[in-house]
Amino acid sequence: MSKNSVTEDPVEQADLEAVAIRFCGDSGDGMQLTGGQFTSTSALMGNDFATFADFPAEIRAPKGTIYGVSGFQVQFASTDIYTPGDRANAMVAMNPAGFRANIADVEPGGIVIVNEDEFTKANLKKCGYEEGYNPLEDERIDSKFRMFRVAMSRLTRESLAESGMGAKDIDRCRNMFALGIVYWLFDRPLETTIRYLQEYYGKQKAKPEIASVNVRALKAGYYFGENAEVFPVRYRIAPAKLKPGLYRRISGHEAIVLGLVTGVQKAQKQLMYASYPITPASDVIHGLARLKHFGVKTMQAEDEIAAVCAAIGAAFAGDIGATGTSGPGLALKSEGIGLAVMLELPLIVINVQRAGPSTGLPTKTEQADLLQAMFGRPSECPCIIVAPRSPADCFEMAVEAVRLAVRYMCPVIYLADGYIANGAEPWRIPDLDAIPPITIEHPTSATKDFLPYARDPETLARRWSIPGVAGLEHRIGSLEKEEGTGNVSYDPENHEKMVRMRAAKVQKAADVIAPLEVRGPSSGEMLLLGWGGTYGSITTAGDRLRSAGHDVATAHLRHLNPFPRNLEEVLRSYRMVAIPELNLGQLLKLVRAQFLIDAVGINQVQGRAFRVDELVTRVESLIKR
Amino acid sequence: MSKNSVTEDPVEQADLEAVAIRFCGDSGDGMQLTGGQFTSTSALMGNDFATFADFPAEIRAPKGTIYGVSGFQVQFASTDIYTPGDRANAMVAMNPAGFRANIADVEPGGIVIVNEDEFTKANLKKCGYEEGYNPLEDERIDSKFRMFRVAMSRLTRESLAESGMGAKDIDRCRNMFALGIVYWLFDRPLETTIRYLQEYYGKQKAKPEIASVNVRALKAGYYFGENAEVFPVRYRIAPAKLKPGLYRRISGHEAIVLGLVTGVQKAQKQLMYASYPITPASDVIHGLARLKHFGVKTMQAEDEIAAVCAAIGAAFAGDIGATGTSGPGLALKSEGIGLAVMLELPLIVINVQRAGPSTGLPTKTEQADLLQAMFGRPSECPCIIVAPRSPADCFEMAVEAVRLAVRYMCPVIYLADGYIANGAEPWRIPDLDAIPPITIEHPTSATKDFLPYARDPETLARRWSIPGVAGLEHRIGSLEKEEGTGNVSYDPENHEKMVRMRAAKVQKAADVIAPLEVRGPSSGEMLLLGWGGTYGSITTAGDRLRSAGHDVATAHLRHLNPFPRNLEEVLRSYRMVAIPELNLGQLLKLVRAQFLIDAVGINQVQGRAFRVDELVTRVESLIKR
Amino acid sequence: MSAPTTPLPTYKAKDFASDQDVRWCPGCGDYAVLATVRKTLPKLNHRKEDYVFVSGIGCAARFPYYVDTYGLHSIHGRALSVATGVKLANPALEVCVVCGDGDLLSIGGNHTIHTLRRNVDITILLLNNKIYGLTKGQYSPTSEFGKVTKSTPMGSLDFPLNPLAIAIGAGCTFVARTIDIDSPHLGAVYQRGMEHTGTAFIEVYQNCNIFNHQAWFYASQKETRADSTILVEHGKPLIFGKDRDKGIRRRGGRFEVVQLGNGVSEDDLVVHDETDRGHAFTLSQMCHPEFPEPLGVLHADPERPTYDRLVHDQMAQAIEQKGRGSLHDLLHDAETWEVS
Amino acid sequence: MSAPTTPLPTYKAKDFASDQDVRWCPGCGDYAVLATVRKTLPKLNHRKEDYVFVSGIGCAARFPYYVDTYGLHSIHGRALSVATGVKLANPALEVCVVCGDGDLLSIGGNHTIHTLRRNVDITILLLNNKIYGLTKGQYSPTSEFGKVTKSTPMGSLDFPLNPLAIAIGAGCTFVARTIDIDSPHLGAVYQRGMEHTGTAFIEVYQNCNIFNHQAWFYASQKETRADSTILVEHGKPLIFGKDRDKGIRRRGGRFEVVQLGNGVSEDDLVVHDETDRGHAFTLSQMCHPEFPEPLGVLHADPERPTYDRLVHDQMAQAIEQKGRGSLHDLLHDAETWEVS
Ligand SMILES: Cc1ncc(C[n+]2csc(CCOP(=O)(O)OP(=O)(O)O)c2C)c(N)n1
Ligand SMILES: Cc1ncc(C[n+]2csc(CCOP(=O)(O)OP(=O)(O)O)c2C)c(N)n1
Ligand code: SF4
Ligand code: SF4
Ligand SMILES: [Mg+2]
Ligand SMILES: [Mg+2]
Repeated sequence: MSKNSVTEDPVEQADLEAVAIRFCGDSGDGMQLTGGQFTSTSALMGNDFATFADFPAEIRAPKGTIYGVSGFQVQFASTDIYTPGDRANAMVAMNPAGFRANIADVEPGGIVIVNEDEFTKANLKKCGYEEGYNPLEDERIDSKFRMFRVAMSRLTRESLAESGMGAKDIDRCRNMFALGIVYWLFDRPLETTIRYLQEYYGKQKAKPEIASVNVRALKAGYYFGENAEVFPVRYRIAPAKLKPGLYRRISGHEAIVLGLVTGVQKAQKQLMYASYPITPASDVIHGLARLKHFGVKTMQAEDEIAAVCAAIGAAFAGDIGATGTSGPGLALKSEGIGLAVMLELPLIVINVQRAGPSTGLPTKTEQADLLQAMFGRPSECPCIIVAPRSPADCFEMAVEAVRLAVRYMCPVIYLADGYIANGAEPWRIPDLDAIPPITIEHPTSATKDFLPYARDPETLARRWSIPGVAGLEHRIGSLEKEEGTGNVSYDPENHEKMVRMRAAKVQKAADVIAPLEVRGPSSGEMLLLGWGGTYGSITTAGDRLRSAGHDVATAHLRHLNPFPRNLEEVLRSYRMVAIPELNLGQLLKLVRAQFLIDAVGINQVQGRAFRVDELVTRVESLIKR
Repeated sequence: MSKNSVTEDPVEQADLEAVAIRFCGDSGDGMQLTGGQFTSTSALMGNDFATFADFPAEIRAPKGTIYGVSGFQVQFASTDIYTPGDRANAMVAMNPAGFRANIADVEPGGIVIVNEDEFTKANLKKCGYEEGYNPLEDERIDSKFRMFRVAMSRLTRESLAESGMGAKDIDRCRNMFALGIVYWLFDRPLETTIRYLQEYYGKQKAKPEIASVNVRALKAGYYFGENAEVFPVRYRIAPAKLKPGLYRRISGHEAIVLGLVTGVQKAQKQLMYASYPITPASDVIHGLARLKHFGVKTMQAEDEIAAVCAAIGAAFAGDIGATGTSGPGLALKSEGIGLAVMLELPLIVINVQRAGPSTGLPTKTEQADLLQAMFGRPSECPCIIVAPRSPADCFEMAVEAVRLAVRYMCPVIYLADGYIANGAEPWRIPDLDAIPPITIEHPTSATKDFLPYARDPETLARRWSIPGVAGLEHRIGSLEKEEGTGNVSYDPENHEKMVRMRAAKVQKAADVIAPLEVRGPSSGEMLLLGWGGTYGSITTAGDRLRSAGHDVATAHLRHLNPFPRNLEEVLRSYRMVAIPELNLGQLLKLVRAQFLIDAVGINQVQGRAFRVDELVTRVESLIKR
Repeated sequence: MSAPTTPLPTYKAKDFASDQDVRWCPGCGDYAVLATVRKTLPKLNHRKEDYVFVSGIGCAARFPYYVDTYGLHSIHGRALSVATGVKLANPALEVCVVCGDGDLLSIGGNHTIHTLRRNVDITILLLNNKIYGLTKGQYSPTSEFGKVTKSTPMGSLDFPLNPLAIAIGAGCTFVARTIDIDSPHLGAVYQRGMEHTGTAFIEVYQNCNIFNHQAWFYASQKETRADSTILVEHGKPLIFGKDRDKGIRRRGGRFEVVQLGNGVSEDDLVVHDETDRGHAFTLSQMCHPEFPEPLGVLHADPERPTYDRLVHDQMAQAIEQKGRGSLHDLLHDAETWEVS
Repeated sequence: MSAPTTPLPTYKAKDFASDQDVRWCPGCGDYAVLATVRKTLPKLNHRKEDYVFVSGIGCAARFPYYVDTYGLHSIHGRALSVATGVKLANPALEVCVVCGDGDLLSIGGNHTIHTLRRNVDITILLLNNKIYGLTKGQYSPTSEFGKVTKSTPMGSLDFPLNPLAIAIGAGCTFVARTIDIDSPHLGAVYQRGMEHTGTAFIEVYQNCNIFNHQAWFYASQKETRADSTILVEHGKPLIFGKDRDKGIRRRGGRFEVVQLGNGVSEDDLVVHDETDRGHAFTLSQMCHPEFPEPLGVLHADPERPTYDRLVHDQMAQAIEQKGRGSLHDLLHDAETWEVS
């Protein structure tokens, strides 16, 4: 029990395994910060967690409107969890727009805490409620949820009346008041957040007075929970039994950044990351730009084409060249990626998938760029494709991308998505020494009989010869090359040989790819095969289906091209293979074409992750068939 | 017998069914013209024919080098033929480089006529023969082919000595001398070429003296054949029994141009064709640019992206918007095509495939852009895909592309390739009245309850509303749209609905697509399934296999997305399906994924068409397995 | 198009307001531009249904949704190509492109210079806030050197592009600059741009209230405005300052700021000449804080024919020369032979 | 890179000839440029292995294959982006980009303006033949208005881009022009360009012997050359003509051609000032036949730091401020908790 708890608990205590709580309000209400703080505190209490942030597409849409709503969901638990939760068990709504946009996602019987001061006529109208209707007066709402109406605006103002701050600044503290209530409700300590407020406002922004009012609002909320006796129950979520080690919270974006830097340092190289801003990939360049002291160069290029081509130029000259983007940007990079395939230079292409087609729903998630990554270039133009499966996994797969790119001298396309890039989870900080070095041997002036397109028989890769080395001067280019010399060649047989060689080289990467692991029975009724960001939903659904007595296993691909060598064997061990994807069936096509297995798709294209319960239902209906 | 034949034939006469003759020499030797003339003459004699032009990648590589060699092959026949022939039955080589680059393609026992004057030491060296070696003195060559060494340079000079022309101009007539010989050898009249020379040099270029020396050289060659008694046999190829009608020769490029214009006129529209030059697609804009009096606008854009976007803008404003390119350019257009998918505007994208990846072998053929056309865009972004199967078929499929684009309000990708675009064959000029009109009804001010994204239940297409109509003002854009209103919508269910709707709409096109036709037995041992430019090779191979007693049928797809509705039924009627493609198995992947049929690929990626004999061998080896 | 006989209706600003809620941030300069455009359209001699607003992607690029005419919100950087296509299909349409600095000068830079050189008859509003708004605050090609943003925490390292210099360099026939907060000036410049035959390129200093709030303070705030900007008018000397006591004088090929009085009179000042492209270029090089920045029409050349007109003229000429094309003849335009 | 201690070898032109056959058409101006480049490289202070030639696609873009240094023949229009990447990876490399007018100004136009504004330390040879050579003769962005080509049988309808005006407009720090047939001039300009710290943009009038044979006759043929071109040199008056009897005088903001004598003396002429960007722009506007066309260095500003240098300086500064990054610390740079 935290030392902030000043009196004995007068209320009932309930122990829970997992709770998903959603904070929502206007973009200006600081919901991302609030949710982030709740997560940090829960992390430090030893809970497992997973988060999901839902940004509006508008920068700052008019206050109080539906499209200005910002949301943050965190699930925290005393067991292993893999998703931020389908439905929220609790919700905090700072305004009617937040309430309206999110109430459908709260489970029946869930806790709903609202800032009742904001449910004014004007605000109700702004978010589109019919004139005269107020959900806080709606009986159906009352009977469906456990509603708590708190005058957060007034209470915050009152508790900070003496602070000497202006009304605007005071109003900005309402989110901390709300957070205080929630901390009390779920029995969390206030220290982490107090420390954060003092560090951020007090030191970084040099505004200690802002720090202090925020802390006071936070405490006021907490004490309100304790004293007001509005909440009949208080909940406890014990620490999770995670694998021992030192943990931190990490978002997918952060993990990509750290993974790239780690891979590059393991290769004793510098990173040149060129990118053009695009949601949701921009956070990668934002993160890397802060790491110049790690030998990281970042270039904000004039467009995606310039970015990929600059990365290729950097690779030619000896850097690890990388570029990052989202869907429409990947389309623009396709010609450049083809150049890297022909030049046989290492290149890393991060693609944080978002909902399309075209501009589509740019802030929403989807995993529909797999076939573009496989085939979106003229002619036979193979790349290695990897896909991280969770926020923390973004780290490992980024290291893997660097490793594969330099080992096979070819582009590696890295398919993250908005859901895991913006999500966060606990991350056991890896032992750096346990990550094997990435060895690169550039030819030197002492290299005998150097030929630019001679191949290593084991990897089929050519050697990475970089400018500045006397005696190895040579030219490479985008026309078909002669095996060995790399000279331009129009010879028909040579062309076929090179086309097949480039394809074989990419397939060779299967030599060093971890075999696919199965969770659940190693053979039987049904396998759920997933890839990328759906890992959390599919794994949880699989676990739940097994608990419900179904003979269902799950397996998750992190390598899409080439596939792990044991994939076919795994698939053939089940009577039925279902492939849940946030697209119309892209991995499905690849699997069916390659193995002629009558796999079926479970598809959803709604700009959001699968809900575990929906997945469970859909799988059950397949089993019944 | 032609009236140019001045004496009685003193030589043997042989009747042949089909002959493939190849003209080759330096880029400056006028081989394309020579081959073209031979083709025209054969066409007028009623032969069926098919041609293939082989250009050097260099504009004008140094004279006499291998990479400066230009070649033209024509097969002409008294029966239906579908390819320019695998190997040449006869070859005319104007210089040693031409000889060296092409001799391997001449069938053993074939006729080889060389300009022996050019086989000098210096020239032999230029094309890379070892010092001291002259193929004309090589016994193995002599025993393998029927060699005819003609002093063409000297004879041309002698026969034009009195013309008063300079040496350079005279030397330029050597190709006509060679053509004269060949005309004699294959018993063809000179009129067509004489008429052409007089028209082109005499009238268009206003150089009657050039016309006259060329005519004289042509006749000199003919008389040489007749008098010199070097040729022991003379060949006759009777007219082919083509379907009655009026015929002309047409190349694929010409047919695309005529087809687009016809489609657009049938739709009572103007064409706006925007394109950026690229080999081998440039001839489409070259052809269309001459047709401004047909209401055709052409725009040479600054790049491929501008071109596709200008075409989209034109479509929005009511033109038929079209753009054309080759592989690398298609990659650049992908984002723009995605925009058209979202806007649901008609758009035609001509892609004349060439050998890749990257710049690859730009003057060589390939059919490896199918998967790019299918999947080369972010997210779920379906387009209709059609592929003409022969030079003449380029016409019909271009009309079809216009029809489908406006009917389904979506992009149509048209996959031609360098082989058929540069090839030519006889074309029965269609009866224009027999081509059904393409009806378009733009909403007008009188349209009731107009909604930009309301759909026709039959086609699932929205209506094409164009600016300038009072009362229908509306906005469309690249963000996801609300069904009906077309307003921006972030609603998850609406998104899924629209994604599936766009996919369903494209599949709807199968309603109006001709069913797949089979040549040969309608069920049995093996089906060869092809698509696009391989029609000639596959059809001929199928015919030959059947003559050899094999139970083999052929079918050729001209619609790749959606497939004709009867495709599955056709496929399942054979024990084995083999899919010959000039790629590593792209249609193969689509067929396997969709139908789970264990089709096998017959693949070749050498920048050239299949040889019929190779195809036959490969099919036979599959049957034996 | 509506029949030419019906008289032009009299429009009000609100006739150009669409039914969509405007979704920019509070205080965004785009609101002011939108209001002025809606106010100006009724003054122009076109029917509502003949306008087409085209944009790329960005905050500014949401513009077309808010104007009740035809509109196309395309993809990032490509608005000018789309607009060119619209004009080629139907030159009678009145096309206006509204985009941000990233849209037109970063990813779309190539289409900008090529559209300008072609002189397509459209009007371009470049809403320059010197930042990427929609993607939440990275520096743009017009951001000042050393700009600290999310993607450049230690300061940006590329020198800004000067939009006017690029436009003039590309041979644009109408180059102007104005500012969001000065509605009368913005309206007048916009009207002239719309009336110009050829590409009108108008840079608008636009305040991004969220990510680059103070960028234009020197040009927008009462205290600094008169000294930091100069209104250029054809045929008038270059005078500026709160007290109109400063001017621009030519020294050799260069411009310098001079204080009027003390022997320096208006006659010594450079007289603005819209028709002189070199002069316009030198004007474009006047940058804060060394110089006041020019507002108004820097260059106008109404003589040059437009691309869309030329394309249509060439079609007409082709018809005149060869007659309207007959499909039948075209299909038969080769050696033919009869098979029976 | 080779150890800094070894002395620089003495190179000859042939040391820079690769083993590949040169495959341009007979009479192509590219041969002359290649010969001059091979001749000039030995005069520069760099090791052979430190040169990187980068190109796009086109006839001109075959250039790297023929120079025995490191080379990268990339894709159409993207050479400058590739070159920027090379310099960011290793600023010690000496990078030269050789491309055609289509490559750099049509599809690659955007990268051109952005590379120039960044001032990446590379040298650009724009081999301008006013035509698309490799794709067999379509008009290019520098082709004159009305150009009859395969894609424009009735004449092209877009106005040409002026490469120098674009370069100056984009803020390039070294802008020059020369011509293939004048090897000494070309060599000298190329050498200055290579020695310039920053982006050197050099337009070379290059003869495409096959598709645009006479395009540069006025500037290359003995009879017309002296009257159609003017050699500009810093600090010298603008004089030209076979008899050096004509000059350029300033009138207001504009330039005019004057005949020397009859009261007009050298002192009345404009003196070339490389440092004045406005002046350089006005020079760039001098076009045949109204004006002689300037050859030489129009503008040079050696002061501005280069992008690649700034990027590396910023890395050094970061290390100075924060110390060389420790991966361990970075991974732990967040609130952590122990699970046991
Ligand atoms: C191909 C592509 N690349 C990147 C993006 C992401 N993106 C959207 S708007 C924008 C720039 C916005 O800046 P600006 O054009 O100046 O407009 P503003 O928002 O400032 O009005 C970017 C980079 C995109 N939508 N598409
Ligand atoms: C993406 C792409 N588009 C088009 C082409 C075709 N292409 C090759 S070179 C070229 C232009 C050549 O002109 P220029 O750059 O002036 O060089 P030149 O041949 O005249 O030296 C074009 C359009 C291509 N290779 N790639
Ligand atoms: S982010 Fe800036 S430009 Fe975009 S709407 Fe907000 S204030 Fe306007
Ligand atoms: S086409 Fe022109 S530019 Fe190209 S190699 Fe030949 S002469 Fe030179
Ligand atoms: Mg902006
Ligand atoms: Mg050129």
